[in-house]
Amino acid sequence: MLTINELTHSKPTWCPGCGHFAVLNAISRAVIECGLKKEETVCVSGIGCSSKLPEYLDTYGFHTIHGRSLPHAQGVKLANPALTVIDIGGDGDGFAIGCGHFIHAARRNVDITYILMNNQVYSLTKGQTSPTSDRGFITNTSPEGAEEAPINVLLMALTAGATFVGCGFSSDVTGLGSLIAAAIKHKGFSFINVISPCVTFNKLNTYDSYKKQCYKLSDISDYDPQSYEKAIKAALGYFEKKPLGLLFKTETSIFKETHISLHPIAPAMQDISTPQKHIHLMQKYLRR
Amino acid sequence: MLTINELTHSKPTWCPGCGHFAVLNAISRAVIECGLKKEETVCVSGIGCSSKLPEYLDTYGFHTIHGRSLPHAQGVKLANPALTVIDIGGDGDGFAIGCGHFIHAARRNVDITYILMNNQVYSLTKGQTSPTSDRGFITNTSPEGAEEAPINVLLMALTAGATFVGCGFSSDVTGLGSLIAAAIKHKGFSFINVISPCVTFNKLNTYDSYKKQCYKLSDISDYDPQSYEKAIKAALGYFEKKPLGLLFKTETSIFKETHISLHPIAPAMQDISTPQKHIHLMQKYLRR
Amino acid sequence: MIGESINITIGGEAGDGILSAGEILCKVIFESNAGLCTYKNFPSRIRGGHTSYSIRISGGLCSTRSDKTDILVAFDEETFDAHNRELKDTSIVIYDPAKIKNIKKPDNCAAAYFEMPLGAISTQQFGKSLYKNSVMIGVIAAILGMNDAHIKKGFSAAIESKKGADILKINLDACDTGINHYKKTEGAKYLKMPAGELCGDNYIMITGNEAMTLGAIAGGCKFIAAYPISPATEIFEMMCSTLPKEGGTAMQAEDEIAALCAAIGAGFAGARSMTSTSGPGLSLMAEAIGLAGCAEVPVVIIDAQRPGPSTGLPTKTEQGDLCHALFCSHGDIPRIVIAAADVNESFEFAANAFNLAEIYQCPVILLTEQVIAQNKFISTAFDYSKIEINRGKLLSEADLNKPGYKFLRYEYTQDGISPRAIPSQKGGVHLCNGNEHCDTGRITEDPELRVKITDKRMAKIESALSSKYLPAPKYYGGGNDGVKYAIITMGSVTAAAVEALDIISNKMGRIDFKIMQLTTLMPFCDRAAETFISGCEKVFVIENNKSAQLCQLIKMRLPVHEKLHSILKYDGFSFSAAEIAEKLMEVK
Amino acid sequence: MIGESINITIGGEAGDGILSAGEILCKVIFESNAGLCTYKNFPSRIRGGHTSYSIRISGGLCSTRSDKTDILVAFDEETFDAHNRELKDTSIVIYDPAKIKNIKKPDNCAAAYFEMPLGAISTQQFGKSLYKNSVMIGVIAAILGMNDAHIKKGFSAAIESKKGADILKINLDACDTGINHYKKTEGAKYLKMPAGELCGDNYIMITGNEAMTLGAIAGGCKFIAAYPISPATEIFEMMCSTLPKEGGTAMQAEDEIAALCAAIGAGFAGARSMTSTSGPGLSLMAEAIGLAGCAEVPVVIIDAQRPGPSTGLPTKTEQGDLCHALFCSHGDIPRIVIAAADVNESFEFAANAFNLAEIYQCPVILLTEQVIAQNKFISTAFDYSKIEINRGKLLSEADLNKPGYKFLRYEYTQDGISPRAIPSQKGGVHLCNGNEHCDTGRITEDPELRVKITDKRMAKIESALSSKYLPAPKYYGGGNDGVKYAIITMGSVTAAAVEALDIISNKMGRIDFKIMQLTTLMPFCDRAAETFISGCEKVFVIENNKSAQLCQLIKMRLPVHEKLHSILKYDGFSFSAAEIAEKLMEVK
Ligand SMILES: Cc1ncc(C[n+]2csc(CCOP(=O)(O)OP(=O)(O)O)c2C)c(N)n1
Ligand SMILES: Cc1ncc(C[n+]2csc(CCOP(=O)(O)OP(=O)(O)O)c2C)c(N)n1
Ligand code: SF4
Ligand code: SF4
Ligand SMILES: [Mg+2]
Ligand SMILES: [Mg+2]
Repeated sequence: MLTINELTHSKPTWCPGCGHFAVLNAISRAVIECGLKKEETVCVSGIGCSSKLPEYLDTYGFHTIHGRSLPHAQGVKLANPALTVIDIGGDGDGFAIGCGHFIHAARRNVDITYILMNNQVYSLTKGQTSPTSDRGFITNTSPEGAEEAPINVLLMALTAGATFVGCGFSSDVTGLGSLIAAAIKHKGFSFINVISPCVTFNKLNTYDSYKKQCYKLSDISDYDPQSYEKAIKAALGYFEKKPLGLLFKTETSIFKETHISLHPIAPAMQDISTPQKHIHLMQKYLRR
Repeated sequence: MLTINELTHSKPTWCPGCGHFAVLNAISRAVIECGLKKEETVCVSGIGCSSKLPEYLDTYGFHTIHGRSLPHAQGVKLANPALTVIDIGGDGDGFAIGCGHFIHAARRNVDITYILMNNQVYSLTKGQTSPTSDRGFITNTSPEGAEEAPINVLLMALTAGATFVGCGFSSDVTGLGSLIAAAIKHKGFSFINVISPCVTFNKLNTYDSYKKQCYKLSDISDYDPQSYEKAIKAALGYFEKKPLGLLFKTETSIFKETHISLHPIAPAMQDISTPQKHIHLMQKYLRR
Repeated sequence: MIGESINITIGGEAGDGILSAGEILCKVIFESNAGLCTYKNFPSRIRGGHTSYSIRISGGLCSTRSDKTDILVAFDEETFDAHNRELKDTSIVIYDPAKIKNIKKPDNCAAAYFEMPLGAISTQQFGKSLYKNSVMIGVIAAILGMNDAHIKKGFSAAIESKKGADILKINLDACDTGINHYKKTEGAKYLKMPAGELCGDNYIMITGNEAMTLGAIAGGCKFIAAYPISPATEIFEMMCSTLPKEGGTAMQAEDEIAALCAAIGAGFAGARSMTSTSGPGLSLMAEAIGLAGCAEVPVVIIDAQRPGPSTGLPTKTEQGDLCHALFCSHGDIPRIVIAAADVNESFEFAANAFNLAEIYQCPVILLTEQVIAQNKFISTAFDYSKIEINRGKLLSEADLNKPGYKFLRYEYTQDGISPRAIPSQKGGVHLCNGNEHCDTGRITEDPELRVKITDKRMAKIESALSSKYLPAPKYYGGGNDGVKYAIITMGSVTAAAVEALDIISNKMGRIDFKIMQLTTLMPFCDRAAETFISGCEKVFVIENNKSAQLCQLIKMRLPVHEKLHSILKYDGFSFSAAEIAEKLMEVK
Repeated sequence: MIGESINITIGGEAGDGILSAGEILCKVIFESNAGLCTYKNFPSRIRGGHTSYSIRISGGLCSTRSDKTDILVAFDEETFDAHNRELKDTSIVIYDPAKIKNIKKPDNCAAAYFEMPLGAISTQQFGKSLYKNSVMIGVIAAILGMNDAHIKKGFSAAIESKKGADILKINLDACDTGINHYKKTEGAKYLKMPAGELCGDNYIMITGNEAMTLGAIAGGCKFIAAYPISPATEIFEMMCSTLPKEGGTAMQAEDEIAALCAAIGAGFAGARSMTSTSGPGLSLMAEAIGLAGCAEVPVVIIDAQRPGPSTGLPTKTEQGDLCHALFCSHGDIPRIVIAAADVNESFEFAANAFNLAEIYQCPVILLTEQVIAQNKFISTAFDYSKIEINRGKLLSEADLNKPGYKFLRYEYTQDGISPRAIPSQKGGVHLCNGNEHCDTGRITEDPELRVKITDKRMAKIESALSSKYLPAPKYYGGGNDGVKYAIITMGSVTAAAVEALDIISNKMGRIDFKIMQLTTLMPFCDRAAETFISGCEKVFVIENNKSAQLCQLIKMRLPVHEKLHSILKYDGFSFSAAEIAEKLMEVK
């Protein structure tokens, strides 16, 4: 079994106290818990403080471009379904420029895990309003306070058809680790919103303020993550009370499921050395 | 008052029976009902059969590029809030390539009206699966039937924070006309999903099949469009039963509201002939 | 050389079923051992609007349209407006009076006109007008004296499997009716069908898009992600139905950015991977193209060009994406840009594009054009045995784990190509990166490493120049010595230019032109172009766009500005040989 | 000519507060009537990592960095690694031992080293190390013999309004402490502060991004939509706080495509409108740039360049977006591309970009670079009285409704410019269109109209060449006659090249170089470049990128390939004058 140390590539350059450390740690724990190998794990990201995570993880990785990690991650997985693909990114990356891709990844239900490192601010660009920023949040681009309705990412994920929706918090690495492990094990598109405070650019939403808003779904006696309705309800309350744990999980067929089961050898692993194999495709263009 | 004739620019090139005719007609009726002038109305669109609508309407218009009509429409409105801006487009345009823009337009709450001409297929490109296509829908790009979960556009609009959400049907021009008029009158981002059959490329979802699925919200005695919860519930049922009429409406401040009220002259209308007017901005860079 | 050819043009409204009639006719002609190419002209709308389908028939192979028509079939008046200028004294015009009140004739033209109530005949005989097109095919068959067996075979190839034997029979009857009707027509004129020279079973009839798709699959493509767009949609559609059976997979993306990014993801994961698009999509892909270049991920982008700018003319043709393909994306990346001129090149270049992408670990943009992509051509069958697969420096797990070997994904090498490993391979674990990185793939901001990796990355362009998979220029026309005038083309213009030289030599006896077709635009082979041009007095760069993009590229590479003369066309149509010949015949 | 200058470099970790110390120091220097420019070097991370802030001080104006350092202040060991090569025999090195164990000294350098426990002094005196930077400023002030009044004014300008008088007082005390500490240091060395020549109140200290913003607002910009990205973010941030007060409005878009599209929407609606971005954003905008070109909507795009490809090096500098700016987007569109070299041009070109956009009804791309955008420069105050507003053929409602006048939005005209109306205007109702259209704006697929509108659209490029709002090339160095060597630059390279000529003439007495700075890249003025080059033996094109993009552009226009020699730099840093001089001094 791997150790956290073996999974560590180099020292993160995040600010001391940054919530993202916990996500890195939790992902490593989950990889270990799931018994994955380095070479069968791929960590894909966009651009942002959060998106630097694959730089520090010693698995296969792809540090792509801003907002487009999900299409890349789906391409990786579809090319080789045997890989475990973990996609991570920030709220700007995933819900501003990447918002459309998120919706489509969720509804497509490719079997990948997407972890949002949500600090409600654009950090790497030094503090602008993000799509998850609270109304009234003052930044250099919203000197009078943000006017837009913040995106409720949990509700959005449920609306878009994600088949696994969870919510974690950087101050609970253990809980986060097992939530991520469950997401990895889930067959289908799994989404985890991680409340991951930016200690440098977000003085409105802090560890303390978050702590006051959070509650554990496991503490709700009649909560049932198989109930879409209950999940919607819990998600609707997100701005007031943040539900930690597994919100929703359902099993349905994944994208290209029949293809994957019919073709045990993945597209990326097929022998392509004999073009002649495909000559039959030309037949129908020949004279009869 | 304008007449439909005066609002008509030329003969549409849509296939006979296309649902889009009704939308054109209903928009004209709504423009008339709202007492708008040609020159203060702007109709913006993307690319698609649906997006050709502004070609046939004799108001100001902008036939932009595929999937980007909403950003253009918001730019028009913010530059000149005195204009009435109606944005129209298809389900591919608005919810595939344009999906992110839709979410952000809704949460930004610029005072424009967005009409989705939803035929659950890409028509102008001759019939491929669209993000609103039913599961199992067979097209050239989904020969085994569409696998993705269709987007529930009503639920998506509510999730994203649209302040006016309605649903119309091309076979009821009158109802659609008044719904559009109400949307135009609404202060904020209004969204109308119009079920607008494509008689050429969608043989699965037809006038007849739709008719069987539709019901009028006005027939539901305790329906209250001010209730977000009821709206969510009605929207959740969309795939089985399609609610026609006004789903949801709420009043909240629109994007840049304070700015608009503080500056009665619109950005586009300001006198810009004296650059010197802005010299005070250079002051702070001078030596003290 | 295309000897005698016959051009048939059928015009009407889209709803008139012209497209399927054209397809049947093509199959009949194919059976006759003749060569053909089509030229479809249709508006960007689903029904209505003037549409035409032209088929040029020649004894041997033929791959460029004619702008004269021997047989014009008109279902509507607009057909006259659009095609009258194509008529000549020997032309035969058939028109169905149903929708035609005015027959507009061109001045001073002795073409023969025959009124044929095709729809009415069909209704009278078969109860509905549906079969008017088969009646029409009969009329054409009569004019050309087509062979009965060919007609039967052609119809059955087109109809039987799709619609069954009964429908086939009615259509054949309708065709017979047409033949008989024409033969009984007073003063009926006849033309000679070119004698088919393409005997044997080594011929195919195929569109450029189909050829590209076959080429990509032969080249080992196992993943496509794309978004529908004219005129590239058919590639993706065919992939959707075909690739899964060949072990690959196809994903309809939410937009072109996602399409290319998914393809890049798959390329990184080790699948030969591609996307297909047209101008607007290629524009959207600029950033991701830069990523593939920076992160050194193999990926193939097929761009079926249509006239821009912006949405432009979605159903017409142009060569206007060249500059964007060559120069798009901020910063400097290695990329390869090649352009196919016909169905054979479509097949071959598509297959080799994947070799180039994997060997040079960079994006390869393969250009085609609507006129090639969506038209049918008869061609010799594609030679699958000539396709080689070369995966470049992709290491095996054994290579990766050789004792003492340390894998560095972006190892600084002389040729600029680094060893490559793919996820799942032990010993190859690495980070693929669009941020500037060092040899391991991890971020660096060190100025010296930045220079080192940039030099490495860009060295690949030079390396690629000597690759056997990179399409070499092709030459046509006069030999090198003493030829005064040079012509440079790319893509579809080539065939028209080649035929233009025939016209010129036939008409004027001039043989002072020679042609170089540029197949690879990036990297640009200065030496080849220079050698070709040197000694010539004038160079004509003929291209289908407004701003002379190919000419600009040549100028950028070679100081031959004064010699260069552009012949441009940008009305949405491809060049015809006659058009080019006319321009060149003026050259002194 | 920059006479004597002093270069101060402060290095440490980002958390060391180097940035704000640098800003205070700049204000002090500004008060002394000296000129300055800064050179910030920081990693793409928020805390930690080596950071440096250099300030070059000269008597008069100065706008390019020095690569020698007179005073080096080191808070960490990496400062030595990064800056040792900048030291000379007369340099003074101050280091705080707190984080430094090893003092790495360059070989053969007589620089003087002084250990100064800046943090410790602060803690000892004021209870916390927070004031170490003010102590440090004191040390520098002592070395340079800075004037007390200037120090007071500078500190108070930087601190008072933000932090209040008490904090100001402590900082001034800390500075005093530094001064005294240094003065008491054994063997203390002193340098001469350049005598400030910039008297009077007509000077400003400003960054390129700030200058751009002021220029845009002066030019009548009333709408911006943008997405944050280094190094352009400050433009948008300043617009967000400023524009609403000036009657305009700012919108943070969800991405760069939306940003440009919203700006195009606002431009169509009649507001002078813009977006600001860097390479990755510009790449994403390719399709919308094509739309603005096709639909003829005025819009300004400011691109603050950083090193690509892809995400590249977000906090460094480069000139690598030129080719993309010139050629991006499928099909042919008219566009204007201009490049600013300093804060003055940033202001002026930004203002005029809006005139050009409205007159020629096309996208205008204004290039700047990180090194200009994010550094401070002292400059003469901007001349607002020189800014004119010209809205081109934008009609008034009265014009539109003149009896007998029929408004056609895309009227075919000789100069390619059509009359324009904006929504709300009676009589101007029209359709703006990215599909190919006729003069009314409605879709057409007619080949003749297609040619007509394309010719019209593209004629604007030629028309723009004679515009007085289009920046003209600038010339420096030797007159035209007998000068053997020509240098061509754009943007930030210019100032370095100009100073390089001074160095060469000082060192070698050579005056055989002359410089042309290209300010407008598209449309390209062949005549100007040709005239400049003709008669010269060699032309050196100096640019901050790998693939010699400017050089490629020149080759495309003029057959002077053999004369052209590229001097390139692509390590993320801008050229220094000395570097260029060194290369040029070898020229024979
Ligand atoms: C196309 C593009 N646009 C903009 C940027 C600049 N950019 C880099 S990171 C970032 C936002 C980061 O915010 P988020 O995703 O929330 O991550 P965080 O830094 O907060 O963890 C932006 C806008 C970019 N790199 N590429
Ligand atoms: C960037 C870009 N990608 C693709 C296209 C091709 N395209 C044109 S319309 C369309 C889809 C139209 O579907 P929809 O929006 O649902 O409209 P409908 O035709 O069904 O009314 C597509 C994919 C394009 N014009 N531009
Ligand atoms: S700026 Fe914020 S998000 Fe970025 S590393 Fe620092 S604390 Fe973390
Ligand atoms: S193809 Fe469909 S959407 Fe398009 S015009 Fe015809 S019926 Fe309407
Ligand atoms: Mg964030
Ligand atoms: Mg549709």
